[in-house]
Amino acid sequence: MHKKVKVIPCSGIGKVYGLMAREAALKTVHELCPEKSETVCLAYIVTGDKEAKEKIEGYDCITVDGCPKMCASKNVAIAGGIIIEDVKVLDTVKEHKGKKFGTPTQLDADGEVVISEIAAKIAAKINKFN
Amino acid sequence: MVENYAILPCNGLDKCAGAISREIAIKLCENAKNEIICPVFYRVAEAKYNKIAGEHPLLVIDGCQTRCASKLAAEKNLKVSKKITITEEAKIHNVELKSNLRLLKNENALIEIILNGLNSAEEKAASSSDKTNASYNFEYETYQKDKFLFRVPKNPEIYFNENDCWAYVIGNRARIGVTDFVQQNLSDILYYTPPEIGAENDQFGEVGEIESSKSVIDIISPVSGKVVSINETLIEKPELINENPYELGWIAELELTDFESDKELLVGFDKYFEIMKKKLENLNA
Amino acid sequence: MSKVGILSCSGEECLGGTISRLATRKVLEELKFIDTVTLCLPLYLAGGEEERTFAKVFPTISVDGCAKLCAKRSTEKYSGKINGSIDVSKIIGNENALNTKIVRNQDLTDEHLQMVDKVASEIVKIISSLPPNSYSGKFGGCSCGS
Amino acid sequence: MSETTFMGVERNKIDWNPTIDYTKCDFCMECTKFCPHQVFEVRETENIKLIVKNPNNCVVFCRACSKTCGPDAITFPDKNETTQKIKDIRKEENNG
Repeated sequence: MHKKVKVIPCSGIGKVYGLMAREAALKTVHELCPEKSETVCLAYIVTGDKEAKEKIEGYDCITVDGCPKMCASKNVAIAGGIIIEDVKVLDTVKEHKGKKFGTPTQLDADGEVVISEIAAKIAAKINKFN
Repeated sequence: MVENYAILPCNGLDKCAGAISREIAIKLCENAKNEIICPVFYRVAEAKYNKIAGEHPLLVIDGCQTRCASKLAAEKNLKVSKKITITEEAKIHNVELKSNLRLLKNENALIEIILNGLNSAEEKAASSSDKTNASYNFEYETYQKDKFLFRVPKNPEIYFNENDCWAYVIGNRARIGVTDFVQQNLSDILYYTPPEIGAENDQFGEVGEIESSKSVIDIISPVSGKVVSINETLIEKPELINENPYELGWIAELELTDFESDKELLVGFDKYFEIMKKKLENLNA
Repeated sequence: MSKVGILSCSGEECLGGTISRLATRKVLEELKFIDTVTLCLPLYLAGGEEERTFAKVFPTISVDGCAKLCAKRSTEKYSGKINGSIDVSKIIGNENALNTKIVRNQDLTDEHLQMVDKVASEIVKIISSLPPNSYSGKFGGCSCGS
Repeated sequence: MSETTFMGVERNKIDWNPTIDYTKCDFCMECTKFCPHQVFEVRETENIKLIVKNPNNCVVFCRACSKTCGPDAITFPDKNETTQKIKDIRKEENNG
């Protein structure tokens, strides 16, 4: 398979978990798996434009969501992407009880640690798939 | 059995306890209008079973502590009304389970005991008009602050304390939980520590704890009584409290000990709605 | 002054998205004389009742990273109206906005942070220009009638 | 957040707030960090660096700060006694 896996975070702007989703996804596509993965603007997908749909319909996607509302996952599904994994930031956050991760603007050191863990999980999935 | 249950057995094929779960489910369906949810078929025919599970209270039968049936129920977001675990029942009734997969004398005896237990518990519950498990039909009033919505159920059987916890009282039982005020303030709830089943609890005693990255709060029971069940789904999915703390996000059920006296210090919808609004205004200042 | 909602595209593909996001956060966190609430764009389609109701009741502006104007168009689609909009690419230039190499927070230089400031001040300008009474009395979002 | 009444009773008539045992307290300030109601006050320059400044801000029946206390230096009144007291005051006020 030559098609790149699409890694799409929710990028929620109200809570740190949204930034964590975003940073984990971007770390994956820019740093860990630039050859095998890329991202697509979630905001673009939700416009419902024909071109936007073409970017995602039928592609393997990994969504990264910051909260249980699962916006990235739901929107990618609506747009016709094939979700091979829906990553939940909170699953990894739960393993770091009591820590603070930063703000929706900027991550703290602990936030960076957690997004690296999440990015590693996403990368492992991508590598397994390709 | 009095209620018509949807029954989800684990049906584990490789353990004696699993075989017992299956047999109990079958027997329960022979005797009443209960319906079985096949855990294997559920994975492929979700719609069919979601309908059954939505219409009836759900009885989950786990064979062993792996609790596959419970996990399946949690995964599918089902509200569990009643739950039994065969290995635990075996322990209680002093029946030793071996590795045989066919049901022999011992196993059949245990099945009889469990079935009898279920029936008598049901009758007892019915006579005390236990309908807390019946499906909800709450009507909500909503208050909006910024983009946040705060719902409060208007049902007259729901009482509140000023610690933002509610009790839905039917007969001698109450289901309790927190209000939207709590879940909105906490934001994403990550951990739920349930109270101990069987614990005797005074009014305003702590019945568990919920925690987000912002804070941890004690759940302060509006009523006194014995904890008879907890919302086990929350252990895996505490976010259900954020979704709706009055329905899928309920915390525990208590058998009431002195509700008439408890009531003195509780308020109904009208009063609580005002209290909540005032708290929200104060938060602003 | 009533609250104002800001919807940012927060796009992941290029620098414009990151700038839109950071400028929006800056207005929210640092420029407190303006009472703002950020709204989560993807929540619209995922059924975010709170976000949609807010945008219907309160004045809302959009901040987009590029000329595709996803935030603006989505808001119009799901909440009916928009009280102001910003296209970051018009402020920082198309080339900058569409830079796909520099997207993560950690890659931003002082030059980029200045862009954030510039966009933030544009957001403030737009909010300040909203007619003060355009939204008064709209706080009846509460169904209790009070 | 300071409500003036709790369950219809004036807040200052209800004895519910944390008591700090200074023989145990190590001034780690975890309780202060935790409590959102400004019940405690930090006094950096004094010997006793932590006091209960606003006892009536304390949420009646909330004991959460005591759980953050490593040395177990925070105690609260007996909950049942407080409940009874509230009931008594309410009765009194209703009769009077």
